[in-house]
Amino acid sequence: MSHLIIAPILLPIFTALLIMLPPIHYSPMRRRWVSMVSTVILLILTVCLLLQTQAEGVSFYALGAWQPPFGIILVADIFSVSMVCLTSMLALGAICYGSAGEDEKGSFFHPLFQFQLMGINGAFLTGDLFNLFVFFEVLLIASYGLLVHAGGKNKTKAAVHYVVLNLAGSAVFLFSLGILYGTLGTLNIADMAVQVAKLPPENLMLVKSGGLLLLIVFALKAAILPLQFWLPATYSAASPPVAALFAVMTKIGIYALLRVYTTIFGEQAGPLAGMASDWLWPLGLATIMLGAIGVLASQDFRKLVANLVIISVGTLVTLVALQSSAATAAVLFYTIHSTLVCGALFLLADLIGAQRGKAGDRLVPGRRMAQPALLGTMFVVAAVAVAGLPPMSGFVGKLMILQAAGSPLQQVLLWSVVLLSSLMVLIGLSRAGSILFWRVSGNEAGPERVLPLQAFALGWLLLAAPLMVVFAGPLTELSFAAAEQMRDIQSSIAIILGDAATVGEQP
Amino acid sequence: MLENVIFLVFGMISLALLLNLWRLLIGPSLPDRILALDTMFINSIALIILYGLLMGSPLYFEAALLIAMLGFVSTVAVCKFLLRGDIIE
Amino acid sequence: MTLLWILLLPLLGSLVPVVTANWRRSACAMATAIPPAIALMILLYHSSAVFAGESLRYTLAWIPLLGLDISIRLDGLAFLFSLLILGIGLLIILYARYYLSEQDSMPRFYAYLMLFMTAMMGIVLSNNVLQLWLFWELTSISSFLLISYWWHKSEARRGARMALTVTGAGGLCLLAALLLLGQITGSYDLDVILASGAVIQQHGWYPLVLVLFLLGCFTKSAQFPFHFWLPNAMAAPTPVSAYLHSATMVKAGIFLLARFYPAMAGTDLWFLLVSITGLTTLLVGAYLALFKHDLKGLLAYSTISHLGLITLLFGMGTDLAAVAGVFHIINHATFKASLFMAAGIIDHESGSRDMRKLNGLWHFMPITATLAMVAAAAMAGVPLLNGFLSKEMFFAETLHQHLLGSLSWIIPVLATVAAIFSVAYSMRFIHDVFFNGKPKGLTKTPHEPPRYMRMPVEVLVVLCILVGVAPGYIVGDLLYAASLSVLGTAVPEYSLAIWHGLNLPLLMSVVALAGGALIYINRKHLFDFQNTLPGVDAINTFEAAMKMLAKRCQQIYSWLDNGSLQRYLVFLLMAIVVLAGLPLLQLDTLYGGRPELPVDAVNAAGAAMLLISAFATVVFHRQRVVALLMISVVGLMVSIAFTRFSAPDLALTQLSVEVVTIILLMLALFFLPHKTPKQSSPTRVIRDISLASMVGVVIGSISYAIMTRPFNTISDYFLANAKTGGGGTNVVNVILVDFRGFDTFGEIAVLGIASLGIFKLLTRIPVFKPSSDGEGRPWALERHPVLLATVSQGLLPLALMVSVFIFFRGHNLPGGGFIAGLVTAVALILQYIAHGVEWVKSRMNIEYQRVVAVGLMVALITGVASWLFNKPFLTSWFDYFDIPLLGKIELASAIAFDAGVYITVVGSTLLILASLGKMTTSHRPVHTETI
Amino acid sequence: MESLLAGCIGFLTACGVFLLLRGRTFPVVVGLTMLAYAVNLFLFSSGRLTLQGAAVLGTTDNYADPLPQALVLTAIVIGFAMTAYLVILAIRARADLGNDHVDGKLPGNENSRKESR
Amino acid sequence: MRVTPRFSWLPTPYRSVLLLVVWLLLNQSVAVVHLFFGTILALVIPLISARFRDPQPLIERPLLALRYILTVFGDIITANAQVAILILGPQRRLNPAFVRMPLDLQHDLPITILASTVSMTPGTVSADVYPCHDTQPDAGEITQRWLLIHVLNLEDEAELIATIKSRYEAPLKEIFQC
Amino acid sequence: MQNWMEWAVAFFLLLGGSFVLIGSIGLSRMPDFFMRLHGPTKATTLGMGGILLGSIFYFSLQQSISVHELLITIFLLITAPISAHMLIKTALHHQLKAIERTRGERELKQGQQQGSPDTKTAMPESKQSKES
Ligand code: NA
Ligand code: NA
Repeated sequence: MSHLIIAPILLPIFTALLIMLPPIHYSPMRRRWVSMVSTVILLILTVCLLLQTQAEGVSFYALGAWQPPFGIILVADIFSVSMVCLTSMLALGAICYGSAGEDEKGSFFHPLFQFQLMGINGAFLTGDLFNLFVFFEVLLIASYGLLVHAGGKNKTKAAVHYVVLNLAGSAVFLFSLGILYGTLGTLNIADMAVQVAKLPPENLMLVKSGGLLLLIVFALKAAILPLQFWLPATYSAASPPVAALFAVMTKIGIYALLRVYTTIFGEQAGPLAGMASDWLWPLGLATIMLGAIGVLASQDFRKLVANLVIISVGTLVTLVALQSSAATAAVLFYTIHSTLVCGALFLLADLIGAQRGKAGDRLVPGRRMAQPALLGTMFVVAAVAVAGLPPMSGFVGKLMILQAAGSPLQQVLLWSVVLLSSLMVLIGLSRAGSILFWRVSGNEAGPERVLPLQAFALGWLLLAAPLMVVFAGPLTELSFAAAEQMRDIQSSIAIILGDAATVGEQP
Repeated sequence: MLENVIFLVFGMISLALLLNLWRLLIGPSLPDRILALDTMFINSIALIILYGLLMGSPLYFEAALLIAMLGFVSTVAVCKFLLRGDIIE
Repeated sequence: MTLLWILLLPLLGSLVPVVTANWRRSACAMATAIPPAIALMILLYHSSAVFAGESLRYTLAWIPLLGLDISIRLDGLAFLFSLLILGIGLLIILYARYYLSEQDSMPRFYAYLMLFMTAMMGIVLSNNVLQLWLFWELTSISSFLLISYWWHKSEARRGARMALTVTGAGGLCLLAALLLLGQITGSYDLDVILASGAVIQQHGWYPLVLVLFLLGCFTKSAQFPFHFWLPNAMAAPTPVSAYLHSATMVKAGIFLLARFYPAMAGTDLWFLLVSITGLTTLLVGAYLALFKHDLKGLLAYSTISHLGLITLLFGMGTDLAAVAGVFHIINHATFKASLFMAAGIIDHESGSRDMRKLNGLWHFMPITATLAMVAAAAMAGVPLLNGFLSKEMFFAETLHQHLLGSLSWIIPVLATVAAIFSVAYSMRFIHDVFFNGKPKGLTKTPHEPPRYMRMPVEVLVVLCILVGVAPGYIVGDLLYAASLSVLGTAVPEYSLAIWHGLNLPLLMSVVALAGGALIYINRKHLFDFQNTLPGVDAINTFEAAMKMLAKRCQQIYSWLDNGSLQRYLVFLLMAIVVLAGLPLLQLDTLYGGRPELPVDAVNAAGAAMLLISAFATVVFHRQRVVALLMISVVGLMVSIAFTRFSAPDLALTQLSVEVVTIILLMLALFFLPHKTPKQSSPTRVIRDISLASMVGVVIGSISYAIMTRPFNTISDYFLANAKTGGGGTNVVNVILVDFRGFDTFGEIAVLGIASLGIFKLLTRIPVFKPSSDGEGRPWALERHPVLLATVSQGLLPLALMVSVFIFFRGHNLPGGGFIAGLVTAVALILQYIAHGVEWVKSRMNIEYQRVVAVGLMVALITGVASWLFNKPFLTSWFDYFDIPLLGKIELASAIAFDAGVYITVVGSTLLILASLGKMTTSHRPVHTETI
Repeated sequence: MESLLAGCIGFLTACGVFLLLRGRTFPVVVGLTMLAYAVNLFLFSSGRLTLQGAAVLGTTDNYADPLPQALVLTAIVIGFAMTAYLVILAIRARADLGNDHVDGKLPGNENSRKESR
Repeated sequence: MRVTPRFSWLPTPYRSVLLLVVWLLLNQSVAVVHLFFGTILALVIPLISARFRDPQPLIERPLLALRYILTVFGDIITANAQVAILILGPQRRLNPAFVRMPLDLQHDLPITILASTVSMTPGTVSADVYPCHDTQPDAGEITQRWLLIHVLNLEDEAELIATIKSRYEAPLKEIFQC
Repeated sequence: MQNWMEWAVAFFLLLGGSFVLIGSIGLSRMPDFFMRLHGPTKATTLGMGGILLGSIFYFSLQQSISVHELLITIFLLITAPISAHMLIKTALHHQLKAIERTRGERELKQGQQQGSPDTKTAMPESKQSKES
């Protein structure tokens, strides 16, 4: 039997443990290399998994050989595996960047990083709602550890908010799990979808409150208005490779939203079908606008990037609310694009800050940079991509988003918000870029240079921006295939629970 | 008969626990409160043993044993805290 | 395929200067010119087909799902624009070679320029509207880079940002328009869209589409009121101005008007919007141009005015007007590009562009002056030059429209007025620069430019004359082909003759020339009048607006986000109340029909104690030690509740975790204040109480509703299979280590990671040791009371024995690795408490983080071991063995897994507690080489 | 009994929430601990209440639902890990920032006043 | 007085026996399996935890120790009866007191046992043993230690001290031979 | 036999319950901390003993022999005095007042020559006297 599905979870934890044990843990170089090599292997494995999934369709891995719905299963469909693949791509960039010296500014960087990968991959792959909680906690606790990496007041301060909010969020998650288990009697996501369809009417509203509590949990993780306030401080305080990795963290919330509200509360759910959309739609639009306002309000570049993350979250949430194949496809494409580009931007912010001396990444005139051409090119590529302008990946994403809008009202709202926010991002980024690169006070450049490993890391992530355009054809096909597959609940249920499981009356 | 006795003893112990809680609430001093808490720990052993009797099941014995062990450690820790501030020094 | 190369070559060309950066300047320029030159040749190769009225097409699938393909269409219009872009582009490359100084990075300039050329070629060659938009935006970006080429100059930065903002905004509007067009027509294919004019114009969205479309065009082509960015873009190097801001980019909007003419034009709305905008722009540009002292400023406003003219022509909606528009595009490109280049030469060789300083240059650079004068005359519409011809056609068309009904005469009158000003500023350009006395305050003596710097101007001026003299011969085919592709159907009869006889348009030209001269001669009065008007500085206004926008955004942001965790939490909690509470309102009754269990006095007493202690925790929360004691009772009562409701494993775990937590909190309290100051205002407290009660009510209600509902669950499977499939009778434990062992795996990972994170947090923490407790009492002197020390030593083996017992029985009875681990850990912590870190460390020197790793590794390896048997991760195995004397013994892989749990728990708990305890000792965590 | 337990859960939640909303780290920790108790009871109760039904095979014929118990066990452990982290973070924040307010700074009028210790 | 154990592989024989008993009690069985594993554990655990043990006097007179335990058990029962009466009776009649008792014992383990015994028996609670090690840099030098006792209802101080000394302290001295 | 055992169970349970209750009554009604301490440390221990014995008899009556409750008793016997000791040390450290008529308290405060650390920190003046 193939254990490829579980590899993205086990390989990182194995690596983490290996790094913590002799003989690896003695030398920083060994720790780095083991971590980097492992991440490369992870990337290869996830790509293999993606190819396999594309070829063979949805498959699942029953842990402990206990068949669903009784045991925990991992589910590989194109969407989830693509997310895992994305994570390992991002991770490779972040870990290479971290290995250029950032990792030695505190203890346990590589183990925590690998644990974080384990949590993220687990969250993407699991087909069990409680197991999702567990993996959420794994990735959260690892992120707590990583957040304070390299120390500093801002990190501690941000961490207190981040941790308390997420602890409260975990409590809500458990409340929700209690409600859903107490009414549906199962934890397997596919089985929940089956049970929701057969729900007696007196339990409907209870399930609804449980389902909507999940919305809060995921909204907090994804940073949707009004639960997004923790994000800018947290992401901008985090150590650069950590912030880069965090770029995928909000996407986990989005992914979970999508998974839960297209599968459990999907079309088969009768009165509960699409119950979250009424909330997600306005909140998503408002989140985009707030992010755009944040971009213009930001006084330093990292905050700006953090707000870009918020915009991407808002966009994705809005798409999730649309509940159509085109929208789901757009979610996947846009997620890949925005994650990699935002990750790169966090790294870039650090390099820019380092070369600008005391001014750092604050948007004030600063020292002349030592390598303005290199950093400037990277900045332009990233900025063009993130603003959704051609010829970088953002514009394909934007096209998909705009084309995904269904009704005229949706079009008017989504288009005006997305386009307006694009303009605000454009203004914000051109302002930031012109201050960072052009408002030079004094002529002396500092001694800081971009290290080869850092340049590689950044290049690796940024390369996505043009490549995703060049290969936009196959990538959009992948996205649409993933969307179709995800929305074809009947088939997935048949594969996971066997053909015997039926999902109520079909609409 | 035995069931009635058990319920009677249940009542006694519940009353004892309430008295402990009373002392815990009114204090007045911290040692008083700690003493009250320690006593509550011990009295809950009795409560759990009685549950075991009532249910005719020995499954609850470990809980009682653990309360005995852990209650002691926590009392000691709190006292140490009040004495030295630094529990582990 | 060759068509694709027309597009690809400039793109490759943008890499050439990067590669050849280290070559000599001329070589670099030459190399850069090669790709566009080849492209131009390919283009010309297709000229015969295009002039014959063919549209050449090439399509390459790219993103079919989005309707975005690489689709090229070379028709007359595209050919015309390509010719301008490539031809003038080549001249600009040559010109820039001399214009740029040694300090300027020429490769960077060329790279941007070629990128821009690619973008323009992309626009004009697109046969797919999404592709068109792609290149459209690319022009904005590349022009941003070009305008800001001298980024050290503030006006360059500002001008570039302004241009980007305005054209970027327009581009987004255009995108919306194009997408809507695609939805209306069902295709993003230009062929399809252009063929669906009727469908589009009858569609309900037509007005919206048109407005968005025109916003895109007008911003790009600097139409009033979006014209302001163009003069400020003049901070760019002059080759850029000549290329982008006269010949190409600003024409992109015009191109679009022409391109979509078949699909969008012909309605009243089109006429109203386009012609009025064009007319206004024409007038405003012409008028303002006169007052600019900066040479390039004058040319910039002149450009605005001429763009308005062309827009007006397309707005009028007649076929002949469209032809005139196309013709003027050609003419304007030639004379304006040459004028800009001439201005650049003047600037380059005299050091100034200020017409108040520049005087009498005729003496210093007669050849350049002659060229400039010819070009300016063309701009003024002097006969025998190309500008005259198209202007005549324009005048004629203004006379032939009746769109404003009885007020239609206004249009020719205003056109004449604009022409008057056009003549006036052209005269100023000639007279004020080349004559009008001697130069004032120039930093260097002007002279003729290098030979090849002037050549591009010469080429263009010759073209102006040739077209002016023999229009039919020179541009006849081109104009016909271009007009054909604009109009789509047949091209109307038009004549390119120089002389049309004495007619009203000629009179208008004469009036314009005379009036222009008159105005220029009396310019002093007009200048004085203009100076009395309040000046609007576009760039400062724009910057101020942007600053204001940023400030407003900051205000909004800080109003929403005050950085207070409490506020964030309030949002979260309100979300709970709303999202979980609202559905409850739709529930008729909470009670679900399941009979309730009876309440007895003992339970009531237990509940009372739970509630009282919880309440007391809140009441005493400012006295932290007391609160801690109170919450211990809560925990105790919860454990007892678990016992009561038949969950012994839970009770055990809850108890042990609680004790460890209490110890942890006690340890922590040493480093925290012992009292919480009173801080919350009464309103805050009331708000919090109400919010808390609401959340409590919602949660409590849901809990009740669930507990009283009948229930089907998958748990029966676990009860049925625990013994047979998992080898244990304690179903909870079998679930933990087998059915849902993966959860447990994640759970111990969490514990392990937490301990690492904690170790990390405690690393290099600034240590402070309070010398007294909260009441100012000094600490007791005795560190390790004898009785405690002695007894704790004796308890250790006892506790170890108990934990071994709990560990092994877990599979069949309450217990298990986790609880056993906590018991061991607590016993060891007791040693720390009773004897101190030094004592323990001298007896047991283990790095706990390694213990954690070993524990997790054991669990991991146990799980992976099932791969050897071709079973999924964590598949359990158990069997019974008959051993002589000892009897039947069960061995199960779950025990190994549980051992991993045990080790991890011991390691993590000790790592957490001991690290914290060690903070006050010399063994505290500091970051070292080995983690 | 169900109503009694539901009431307790609701009340514990309310107390936890109230403490969670306090401005200092320590009460917040206590509040989260309290909330965790409520959560554990809630999750446990989703399997319905059973007396004399410990899920040990062969001891009874009316077993309490074992699955929520296993879930609560996991939740307890995770909750412990998280609480521990938060507690240490609170210490770190106090050390780094000089006060134990959750926002790292004392609100408005308290800025001038020294923290009482 | 003997401090070092007779066999290094069996540092604390009585404790090992106790551990075996505990194991059997825990398992509620004297089956061979449990005896077997109990013995192994009773041997291994003391070896592991031996490091966590400061040198203490060893029991020299096990039978006497057994008798001591029985005495104390009996006393506990009477003590509780007495205390119960005192608690339930009128408080005005109680004469609480702090009593200091000079100790003949010098070593930690016997003192601990004595103090515990005092706490368990009629109306007395051990409050403190002083001077403590921490205040005396060289613990071996302590000549005289005191036991501070709180008495719920003191009738005669001298008699109380004498009783404790004869009933508990003397046997302990005998048991540990110190 | 059965009946006899049942009586024994009932007796021990009642005995234990009463002592537990008495111990807690002592805790709640005694006038000062030191006197409150006596109830819980002693009465409760015996009370627990009683209940545990009752339990032993009960389960022995139900099934095979059940004696593991003894462990808890042993454990409590070992730990209760230590808890009490730590508590009283804390109380002395906190200078809790004993009721007026407590004998020896004055001597406790004055006669610190032997230097009990807790009482010493409680009385700085005695420290001075020692030094002088
Ligand atoms: Na002049
Ligand atoms: Na310490």
